[in-house]
Amino acid sequence: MIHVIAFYLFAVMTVASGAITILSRNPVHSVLWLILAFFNAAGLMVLVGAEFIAMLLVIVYVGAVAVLFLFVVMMLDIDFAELRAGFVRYFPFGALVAIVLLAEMVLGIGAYKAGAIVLGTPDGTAATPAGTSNIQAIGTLLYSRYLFLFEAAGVILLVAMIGAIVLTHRQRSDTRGQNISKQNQRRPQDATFNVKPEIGQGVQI
Amino acid sequence: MSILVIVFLPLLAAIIAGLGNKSLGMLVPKVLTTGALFVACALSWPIFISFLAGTGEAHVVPVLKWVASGAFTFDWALRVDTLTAVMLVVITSVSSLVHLYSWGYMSEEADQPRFFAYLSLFTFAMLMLVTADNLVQMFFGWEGVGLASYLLIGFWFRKPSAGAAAIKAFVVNRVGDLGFMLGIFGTFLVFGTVSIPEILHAAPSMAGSTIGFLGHRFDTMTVLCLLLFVGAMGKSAQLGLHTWLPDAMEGPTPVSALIHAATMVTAGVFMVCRLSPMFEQSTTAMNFIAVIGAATCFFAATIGCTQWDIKRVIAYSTCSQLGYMFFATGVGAYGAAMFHLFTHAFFKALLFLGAGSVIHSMHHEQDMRFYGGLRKRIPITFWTMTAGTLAITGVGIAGVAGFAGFYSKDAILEAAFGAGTPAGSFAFWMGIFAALMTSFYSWRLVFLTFFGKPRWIQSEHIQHALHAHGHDDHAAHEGAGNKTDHHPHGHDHGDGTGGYHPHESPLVMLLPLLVLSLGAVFAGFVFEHYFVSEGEGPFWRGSLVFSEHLLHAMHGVPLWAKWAPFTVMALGFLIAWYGYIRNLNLPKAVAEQLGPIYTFVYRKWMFDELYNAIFVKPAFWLGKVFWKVLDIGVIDRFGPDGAAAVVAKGSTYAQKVQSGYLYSYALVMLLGLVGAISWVIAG
Amino acid sequence: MIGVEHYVVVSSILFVLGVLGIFLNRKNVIVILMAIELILLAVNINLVAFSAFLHDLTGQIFAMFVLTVAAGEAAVGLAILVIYFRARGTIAVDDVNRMKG
Amino acid sequence: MDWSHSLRLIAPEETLSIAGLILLLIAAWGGDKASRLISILAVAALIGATALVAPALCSGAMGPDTSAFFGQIHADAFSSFGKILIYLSAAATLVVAPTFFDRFGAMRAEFPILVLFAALGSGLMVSAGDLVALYIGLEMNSLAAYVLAAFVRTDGRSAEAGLKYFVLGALASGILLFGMSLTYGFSGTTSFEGINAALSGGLSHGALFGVVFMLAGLAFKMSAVPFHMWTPDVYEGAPTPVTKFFATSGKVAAVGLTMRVMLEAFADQADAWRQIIVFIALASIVVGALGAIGQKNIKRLMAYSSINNVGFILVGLAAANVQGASAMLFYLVIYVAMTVAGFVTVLMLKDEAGNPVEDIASFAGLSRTRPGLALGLGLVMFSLAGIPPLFGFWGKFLVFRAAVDAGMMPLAAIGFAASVIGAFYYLKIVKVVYFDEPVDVIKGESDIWHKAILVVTCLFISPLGYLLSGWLQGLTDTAAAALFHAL
Amino acid sequence: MSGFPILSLMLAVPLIAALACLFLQAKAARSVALIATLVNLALGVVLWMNYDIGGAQWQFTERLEIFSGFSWALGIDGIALLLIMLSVFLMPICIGASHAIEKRVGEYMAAFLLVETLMLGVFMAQDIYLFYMFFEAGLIPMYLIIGIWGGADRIYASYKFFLYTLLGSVLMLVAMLWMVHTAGTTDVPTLMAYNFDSKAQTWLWLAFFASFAVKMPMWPVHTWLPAAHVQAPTAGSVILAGVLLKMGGYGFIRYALPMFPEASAYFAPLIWGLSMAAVVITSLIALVQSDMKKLIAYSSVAHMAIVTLGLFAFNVQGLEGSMMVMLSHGLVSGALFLCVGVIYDRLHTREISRYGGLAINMPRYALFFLLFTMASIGLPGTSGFVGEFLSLGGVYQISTWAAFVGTTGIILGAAYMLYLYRRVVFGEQKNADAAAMPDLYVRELLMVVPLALAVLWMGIYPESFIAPMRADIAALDARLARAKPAGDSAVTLGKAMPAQAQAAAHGGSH
Repeated sequence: MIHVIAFYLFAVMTVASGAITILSRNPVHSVLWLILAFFNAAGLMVLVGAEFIAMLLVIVYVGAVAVLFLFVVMMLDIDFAELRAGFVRYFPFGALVAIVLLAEMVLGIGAYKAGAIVLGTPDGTAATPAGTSNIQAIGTLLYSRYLFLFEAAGVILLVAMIGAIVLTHRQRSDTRGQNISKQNQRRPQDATFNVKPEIGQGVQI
Repeated sequence: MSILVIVFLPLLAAIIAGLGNKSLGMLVPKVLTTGALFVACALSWPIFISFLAGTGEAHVVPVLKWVASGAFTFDWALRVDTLTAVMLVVITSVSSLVHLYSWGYMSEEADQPRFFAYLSLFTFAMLMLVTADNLVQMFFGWEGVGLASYLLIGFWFRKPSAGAAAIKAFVVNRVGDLGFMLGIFGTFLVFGTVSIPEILHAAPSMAGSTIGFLGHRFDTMTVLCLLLFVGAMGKSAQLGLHTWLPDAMEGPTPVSALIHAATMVTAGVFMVCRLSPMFEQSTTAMNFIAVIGAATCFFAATIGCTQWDIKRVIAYSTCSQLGYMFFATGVGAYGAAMFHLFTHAFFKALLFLGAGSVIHSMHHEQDMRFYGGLRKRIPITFWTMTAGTLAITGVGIAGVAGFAGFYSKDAILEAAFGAGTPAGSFAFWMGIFAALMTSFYSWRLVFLTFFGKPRWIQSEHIQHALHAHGHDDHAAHEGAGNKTDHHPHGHDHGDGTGGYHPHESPLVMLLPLLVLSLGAVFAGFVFEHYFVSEGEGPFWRGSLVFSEHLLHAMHGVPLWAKWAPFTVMALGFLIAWYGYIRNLNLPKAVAEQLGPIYTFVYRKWMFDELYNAIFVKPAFWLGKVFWKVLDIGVIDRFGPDGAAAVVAKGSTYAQKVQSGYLYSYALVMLLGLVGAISWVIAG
Repeated sequence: MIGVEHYVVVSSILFVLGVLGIFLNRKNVIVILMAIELILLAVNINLVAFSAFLHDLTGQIFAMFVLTVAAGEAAVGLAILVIYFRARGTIAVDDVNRMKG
Repeated sequence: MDWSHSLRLIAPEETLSIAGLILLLIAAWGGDKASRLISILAVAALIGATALVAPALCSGAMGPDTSAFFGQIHADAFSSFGKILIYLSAAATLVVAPTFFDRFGAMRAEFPILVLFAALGSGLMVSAGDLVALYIGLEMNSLAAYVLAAFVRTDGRSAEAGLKYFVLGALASGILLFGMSLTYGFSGTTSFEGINAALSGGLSHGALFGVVFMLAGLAFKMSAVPFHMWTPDVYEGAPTPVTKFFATSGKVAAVGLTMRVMLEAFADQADAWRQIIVFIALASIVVGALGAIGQKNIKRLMAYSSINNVGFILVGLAAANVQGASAMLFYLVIYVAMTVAGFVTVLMLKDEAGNPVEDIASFAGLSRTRPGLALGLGLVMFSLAGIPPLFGFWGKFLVFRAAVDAGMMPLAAIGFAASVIGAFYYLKIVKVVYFDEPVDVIKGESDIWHKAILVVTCLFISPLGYLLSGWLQGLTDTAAAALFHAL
Repeated sequence: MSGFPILSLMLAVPLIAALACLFLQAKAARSVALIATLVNLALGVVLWMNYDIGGAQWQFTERLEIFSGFSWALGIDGIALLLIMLSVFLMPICIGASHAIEKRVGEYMAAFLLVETLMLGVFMAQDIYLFYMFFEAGLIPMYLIIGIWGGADRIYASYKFFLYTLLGSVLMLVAMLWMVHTAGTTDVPTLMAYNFDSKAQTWLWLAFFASFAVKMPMWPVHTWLPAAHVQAPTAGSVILAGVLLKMGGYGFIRYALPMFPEASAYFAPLIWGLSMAAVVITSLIALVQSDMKKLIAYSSVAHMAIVTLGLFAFNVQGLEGSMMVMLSHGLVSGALFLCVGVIYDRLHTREISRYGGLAINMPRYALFFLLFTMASIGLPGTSGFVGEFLSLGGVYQISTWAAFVGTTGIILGAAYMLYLYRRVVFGEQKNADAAAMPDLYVRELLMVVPLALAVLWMGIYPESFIAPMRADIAALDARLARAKPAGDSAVTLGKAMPAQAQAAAHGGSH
């Protein structure tokens, strides 16, 4: 029973905060509602026993992605007063299409009534071994069966990193950075020298 | 193989004269072509005489392979038999004389080589026609003479009317050729060959069979004969397809004499005679021919009575005489038809050449209203033309002697009467009536031209000649040169001559006239025996259908029928005399009395207007409609241009959808997704 | 009892919300990026739910990869947004239409 | 699981990733000054990788021996074929890119590296044997692509292109992922063979949804209608070498991946998705052609042209058999050659100052000022229009032959008829170049490499290409057989 | 000659010359093009001389399996031989007629030489796909010729030409694909003997029809032709009318008829109907044209309708007649376009009303123009007659209606051609500039005289042309025999039945 109540609580909260995310006028609010949606979704995942993914969701999203969003929102220095949350003119049509899509998905997949969904039968190669925890089973799989893809995912992150840097990194000419090695290499004889200026003449530097 | 020379010498001369054109000078082409024709003529008469004598053998001289497509084979070959021989002498004689005549008539023309080349070309084509051994070669000649006719009518091409007349002649002839071609196709279909002897041989076996044509079934031989006859109608200017012939008078007068009187227009008659065994198989076709011939004979004569242009009168006369020939064939009197063809060639050529001589002397004035009293000024022309008139009106006493037309025309009328069929009777009465009118208009022509007082003072041509000496545009306007050796005298001398004194034509022109007069006077008397009388059978020797029975019937016609032609001839003469010598106001009064009928006849039964309204104008109108409305307005508009417009519209839409906005892109994707899902759910 | 259907419904709703977020918003590109995160969340819920009900860990592994990629995607997306803002001085969706047709 | 075997099979990927990492270090060390060196090295790496994959194609590798990492990666002849195309066109991109970026001062050391990783991702896409691998490859390619599209930071159009590509790409990958999740749920597995086996008894509605959603996501990558909307904008906005990269490597990867998914994972369910493919194919042909008419920008026109061409390629997919797959591959080869030639020509079209000229009207009378370039452009256009005897015809011919042999006459007839609409806009370019009076805008000179690539590709698409048809047919047949044999 | 790849050589000569012309200066390009076409003409004569009449059906065959999916298979029969001769004969004349071309001569010559290669390829191809490629590829150079060197409205014309014909032929390709799939071979002779299912024939035939009808062109898909002709340069019109239109007829005779006899018979009434409409409608349209080239273009449509009538007559006469019409029309319409070109070069207008009285200052021109006019209207003794006569005679045996309406073409043809001739050559000299035009130059005579001689040769001794194709036509006729529709004009022997009964009995045939 608790299970059911918890599910509905999380589900409703997820959906609601998701909806507010896209409807909110202020992007900052949107980010915050998005975080809430993620929290609740994590709750849903916990309910089915996927603790690791749930925690990962919270850590990755709340810890990294959402913060990144906030950061950008702040950085871009957008005049929020100007950003009214207007809707496109064919909102009714778009909404209708979306509702049709939803109805088709729910009805079509068979999720409208319990037991209508007949899932496939896995071959068992990735089943949780008896007696191991969720996190341990995932780890085992990840570093054996999915090792190559795991590495490839690393490359993706690398690409994303290169991409983000290459796009946003600017060589600014109006800033002067500190060059420590240059400072350290600097010797007195390079920096000072004696001159004997004659009267009436300037010093050649 | 003199036939080869006869046929191809004119061609050779034509090619040399034509291609050499002016580079050969004036004389060489003339000598070349005329010489060629005289050689051909000289070679033709022996052949004819050999057939007269009964020593000639029908034979075929192969020349060259032509077409062999499956069973459809026909070669170039020259066939000589009695029928051909008759035509050979007619063609070569008249042609050579016309060539000679043209030396004088065309002497002021700058383009003489071209003219003579055309004339010789025509002669070649005509010879090919008459020597044809198969229908296709006949068709070759048929079209060849059409081409030459076109070229000669359009000889004075600067005159718009000449160009128009040339086209008219060609196109109207083509209408007939349509029938001829279909006839040939049908003949091939039925007989599996286009060789004339084979067809004629097989024709009787097809009696009673039927054939499909344009979705219906008809009697085979009727269909074939009628189709072929349509061709003959076109070439021989029979009622309905006659409209080109009067206009063809735009050509130089020698051309009219040669082509539009003596030879080409008789090709239809020749063809019917040549194919007479076929025609004999279809009573319907025969009756049709008889009726058409008779109707033409009558109809053309009526018009001839009203025309003022000297050449047109003769042209309608020709038309009318061709009608005689056709109804003769229609009643089965092929010999008579050929006889009339033969005699007619001489006297009609004579009349035309005589008219040419008149025109020549009258400075290209052709309106008889501006003639008068020429008898004394151009006496030789007068006498020769009188001979021609006597011949055409058929003066003669039965059983004694007569001019050429007397024998042939009487034979035809007797045959028509003797045939005893309704069509024959109709033809007879029409023929009698036409004979009356023939006599009237022929004498009317003579009286208007040669008798009475000179009236040429009002003639523009004469005025021109008197005053416009040295006007450069004159030649261009008239076409034929005008530098005649007349003596301008300035003003009216009070005698209606306006000071203009016509001169007799030069000898080269008079010579042919005299020779032809001989033909007009004696041809009937000399050859009657062979063509239509007892000698007929042996003479033709199967080259056309000879009916002993009809010959008997001809001899057995009642006396009144025998004398009727003579009577009406005399009557016509008297009316003409009264109207144009005695009481000059009568014709006008009669014309006024008749009112619309006169106008109707004078306007040539309105055929030109009718054809203009139902063929020419609609053709141009339809052409415009098909072009502007159908091609551009419908096919292009809904076809390529329409498709292009649809594509352009689609392109605009495609670009409009590509609005640049992210959300519309997303929406399109979503729609695609929903659409695909809906599709799979529904499916 | 809560079956897999419930999760599928939740994820479907989230998915549709995400899609709606993309094409209904016309003022702010950042919200669109968040809508994308919502879609990915929906996918993750689906994967995890299926994984759990199938007793097969592949789904969870998959979800992990999705998370990883989503993080990278967010980074790249925001970076593009930043340079776009620098170049144009706006992030209004309505203004992102210099190229069209 | 034999790790060493697997590692051997992914030697090209290893080469590329290691090369990428090393080059990244060089880039960090040498900065943008080293970009030329890095480009050269990257090209070398790509060519090396090509050399490594070629044997698999030549030997016609297929079957279990080619499957690495538990079937997640198939290093068979098919993937080899795709990778060769991808790597070579990526190398061509790198060859022509520097001169273009130098104009903007935008040549960065990271560019070759990103291209390298994008090519790596593309390679993974065509060799994926598992939904997860598919996703990883796809995203590796996509993330690099987003960045590349926006690579000229100072150009507003480039940024806009990146943004649009990113947003829509993310949406598409979301749709694809949702489809994959459904497929996973209803089949219980993520491996293609497993899915095919699990679904062989028939598709439940849920699995059907999975197919449709995945198809939608894949269609986006291929820029097939109605998921094509990003293409014109991105092609126009992205730097030209990048556009060229998208139109070649990206297209090969997307099509190859789609073939993998459709012909391996859903091979037995062809009847369920064939009609959608037919629709997409025809819609792509028509919309691509319609959209192209009236374009004033050559890159935009090429974008529509690529949409149009994808439609033709998909005709082969609708046949859903070896012959169709072989035809698609053949088409891809020709298409890549035509596209490379086309974009190299576009890159060579520069005004006096050396700035790229993209406005079609500026090409007027090119045939008189630059006959060689005009000839190349003309060849490409007629070839794209599929007019024989240019090689472009043969691609269309093969896919339609496959369709006809599979009994899809109406598809072939409509498709061919629609190709006439396409001919319209290709003709327009020829018209501008050959018929119009010269405006004499194009004056810039190009380096030898551009010319070399242009000459080679033009020779390939010229009728001489048919001389290679026998050899190529053998290769595509092997590759297609490998695809079907992977099961 | 056996073994020597003379056909490939004939394809290669112009192709190589075309490539050379691309890099040559104007003057050199002209000479190269002329030499190349003359060499090809010489090769053509050699080909004709060595063609063994009554020998094997396919001669000079070559086969190289160097492509996948199709092969380089060449070979000719009598029908192809004649059309090849027509092509190689017209090409030097076209090159000569391009004297007025001043701009981009090298490219122009290259385009023309390319056209020669491609059209020869069409007639030589023994592989159905190879045929298609040649057939279709011809569009490219023609598109360029019309578009670059054409008249004022050339863009529209070139597009219309290209897209119209392309649309027609792509459908044919679909049919070819199916045929090859079904028959399992791309070899044309094999396909010609293959019996396709008669139901499939229906749509296959329609697909081929779509292509050939546009190419012919048949009414109502003819509208590209006037546009293309009017805008194309003189030589372009010559080659377009002279040879390219013949590809449609060749297509029917080589593909549609032998491969789909039943369908051909089934659709014959359609062909007759369209042809009849074409004869009447386009002739009437030609009558009202004020543009010389347009007039001749429309007349081409009418003449091609005679070709289709003959082709679908299902007998030897019709087929041979059609071939003769094609050959003759190739010469005559080419010559007529040359004639137009001659005066166009002098006065730069095609308006008929600007001319007049040319017989005065251009008598030689008038002569040749007359000859070709007469040939065009099928005067016996010229080439036009033999073909027209045979094909109409052929079709008469099967449909009197078609023959009747088709034969009206001789009336209408005479009307519009003579009307044209009258307006241009007859009459007064209305314009001083037209009156000042010089007569034919030697260069022009060199082009016109061979055509004139050929026209007369073909009219007087057509055996030279019928003989090579006789056996092939007979073979085709035999192939068609099984499907031959019953003619409506069949003779019923014996005593006449009542007309009504007969009509009822045969009512079904209409």
